[in-house]
Amino acid sequence: MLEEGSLKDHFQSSDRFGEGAILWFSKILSGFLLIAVLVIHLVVNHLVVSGGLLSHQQIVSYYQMAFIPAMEIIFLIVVVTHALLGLRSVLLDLKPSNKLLRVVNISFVLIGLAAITYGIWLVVAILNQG
Amino acid sequence: MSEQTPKAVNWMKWFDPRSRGVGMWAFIINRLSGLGLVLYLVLHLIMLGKLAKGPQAYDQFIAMMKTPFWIAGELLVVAAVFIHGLNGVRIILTSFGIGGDRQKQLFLIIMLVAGAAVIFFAWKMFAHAGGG
Amino acid sequence: MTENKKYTWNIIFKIFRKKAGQPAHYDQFDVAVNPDEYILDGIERIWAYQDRSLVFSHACHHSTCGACGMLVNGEEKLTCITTFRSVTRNGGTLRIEPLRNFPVISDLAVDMTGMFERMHAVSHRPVIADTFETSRGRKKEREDLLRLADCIECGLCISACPISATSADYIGPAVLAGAQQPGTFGENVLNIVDSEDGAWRCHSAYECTRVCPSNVDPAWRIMDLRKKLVLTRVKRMMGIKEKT
Amino acid sequence: MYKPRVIVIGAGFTGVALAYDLARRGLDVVVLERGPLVNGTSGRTHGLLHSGARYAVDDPESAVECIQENIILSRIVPEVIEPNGGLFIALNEQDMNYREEFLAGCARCGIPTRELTPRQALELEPHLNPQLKTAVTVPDAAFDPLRLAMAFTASAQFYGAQFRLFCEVIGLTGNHSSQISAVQFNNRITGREEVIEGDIVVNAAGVWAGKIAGMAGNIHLPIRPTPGIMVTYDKRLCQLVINRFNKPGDGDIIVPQRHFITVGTTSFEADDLDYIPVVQEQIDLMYERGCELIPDIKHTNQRAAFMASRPLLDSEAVGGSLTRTFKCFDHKIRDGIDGLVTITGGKATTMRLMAEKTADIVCKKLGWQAECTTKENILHSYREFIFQND
Repeated sequence: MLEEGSLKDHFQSSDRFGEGAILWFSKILSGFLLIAVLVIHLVVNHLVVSGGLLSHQQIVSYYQMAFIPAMEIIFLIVVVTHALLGLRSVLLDLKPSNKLLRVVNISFVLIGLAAITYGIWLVVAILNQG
Repeated sequence: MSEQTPKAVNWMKWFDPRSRGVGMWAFIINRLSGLGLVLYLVLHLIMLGKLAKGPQAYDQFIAMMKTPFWIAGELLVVAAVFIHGLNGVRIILTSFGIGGDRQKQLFLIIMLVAGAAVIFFAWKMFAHAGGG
Repeated sequence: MTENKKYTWNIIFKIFRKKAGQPAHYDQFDVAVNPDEYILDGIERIWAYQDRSLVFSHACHHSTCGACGMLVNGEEKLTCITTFRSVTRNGGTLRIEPLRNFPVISDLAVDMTGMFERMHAVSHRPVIADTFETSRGRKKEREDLLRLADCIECGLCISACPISATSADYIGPAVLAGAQQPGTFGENVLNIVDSEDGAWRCHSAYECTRVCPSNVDPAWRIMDLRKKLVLTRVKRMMGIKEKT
Repeated sequence: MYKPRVIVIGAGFTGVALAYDLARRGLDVVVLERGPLVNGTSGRTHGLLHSGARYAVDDPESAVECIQENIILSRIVPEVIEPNGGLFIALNEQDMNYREEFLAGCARCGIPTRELTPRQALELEPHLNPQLKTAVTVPDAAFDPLRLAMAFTASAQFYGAQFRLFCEVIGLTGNHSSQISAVQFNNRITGREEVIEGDIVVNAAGVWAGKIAGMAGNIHLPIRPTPGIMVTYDKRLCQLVINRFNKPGDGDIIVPQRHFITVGTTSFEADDLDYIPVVQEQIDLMYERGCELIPDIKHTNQRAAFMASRPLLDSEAVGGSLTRTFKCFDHKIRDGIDGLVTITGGKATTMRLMAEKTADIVCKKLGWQAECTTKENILHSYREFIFQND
């Protein structure tokens, strides 16, 4: 027989932080922003110069323009967010156990923060070479 | 008595297009390109670390990148970016009520645009490599 | 009554067999068919004249009950409305298998009670006991509700979905579509569809809509559901009261 | 407390309704069914919950049963019924000649009718043949066959009844030849033969009831299996059940279900009941007759075509022509074989009543004191159905 609440409990179990409206919307929003920033990134870094790739010297001088490092940092934050949310969605489709999901959640947050910190450090390092 | 069929190993079904339609192809290439781009992102960030090590290390690396093999690899990344990005546009549109009943056509248009973009980039990148 | 003289095609059926405690295998049956009759007729004749142990599900034979969904050459079909002509040719082979992503009872029959339980949980109504449509057509404002009452709970969408293949807990396209039938979400239904195993698990492969035999278009419904859920959640976050 | 065990053979409409009735009365019920639920005649019904008007002139007994049961079923299992009503339409003078008789018959049987002008009828159902002369509304309805059976099954399961699906009966046995006390069957899921003992066996196998009764001894049942065709078209061109205003004939009923309509039916005789071929001539006949009632069927596609074999009773049983009513046989009285009861005939609309009458006989034979309570109580949702085999 159908037990009232059995399914409800299943879907409301609070010890699990899976997918939700806000997270999904963040993925969509970051994806959308990504497209906008990526266009600028591609044009700046790969199209405007002969050979498609900038030399070290070119990069350093580019970074003296204030909006370039700002744009790159925004790009980095958005791309890391989108990549981790997307990867997490794929993992969620495999239905990890509660414990494993917690490990994934925590490590993804840490990896994301580490990647962004590293990126900012890199931008600062380039700026200092100018 | 009855056996539950879904198993964790079934993830290979994600990439099995047999007897499936256009939407499934969209799902497959979106997932593959997404996973590929995550991998690229990791490598890209690591490689960019060379920028901090000074001009010599970085420019040496860039020189290596200009061989046809690596250009082809880079082109793959460009293709993934366009496929994944444009497919993302399709998902955003359909998720917010635009073209939900035209998803097949939407997908085909997007793939045509992506194809054109990849050809443009290929021309641009190989031309530069040849000329440089 | 005269014998039916129109069995002009010969078809080879390769049928998935599974009996409790025994390994699965395929059995082959040669059947003379009328190209315009339905695959379920062929399967029923195999049972009637060739192998009485063949287990398969069927009831209404005209697509109102949803019992006879099977894989025909790998593709989900409601066998009572699928003609031979639409899937093969004279001399062709048809591989018949049970639906994916459901527990197999035996041979071609699967247990769909889990899906029924979920449809129940989201307050979907199987038969709309009202005249929401006139014979001139459907009243526009009731189109959604009616289209969802067309869902015959055949399970083809769940079988075709690549996500249902890896996650049995994903509540599935039919249920996500059906959840919208009442027009508004009760708190319980909201918690079911706006969950890890709900609308967010869908990755837009559109296979559900492609195989749906009943005009429900579950993929479009899931897309629509997400929009509604995001709006609902954003409004709640900002403290805006919903209209009731 | 000791509960007598009743074994019901067949999970068609009669079997599931009987299991529910008996289980409610506190008996231990086991249903054996060779296939899934309602895989035979019951599943392949037209889906018409009769108002009785169809039988009001020729078969008033059936008509009265229908209207009463129509009201009861609409109340106890609303989940699967679409109570849109029905319309009888007259297309020519010959149909019109039937009008007086029809209205009088309906009035006698207690079937509410309301006559519409052709214009009113066309306003209600614009796809009808514009040549129609008159139209009468009746309280017909459409139902979903599998879900109706599942609702009864789920409710029976709630009261402890056990359903063993995919178990084909192969023999009836007992301590001596005039007493049935056990049923042998072949479990199609495990492939094994099994035996189950019971205090009484009810043969509810519909058109196959003769075959089952034959396993108990030299019993002949007056059942005339009468198949008929139904053809489904893929557009919902009417909201009400459309009937031809005449004596029952071929292709004179159109039932709307979901987004399609089904035209039926015919009557002929068949010997082999396990598979009845769908004949093209009959499909063509349904198309032709359907187009007379609703010409726009021309602009639809055929969606399905299927045959169902009604278990009609012939004159020996009821003293008249073939009838849509039902009959319960106690084989002790009729054939000197105890422990076996057969219920057959009838139609989907009267399933609950058939179960009630049969359960009364079963309880009397068992000396079990319990009243029928199926009339008053709303059934459980069909979605509570559990698949059972062992």
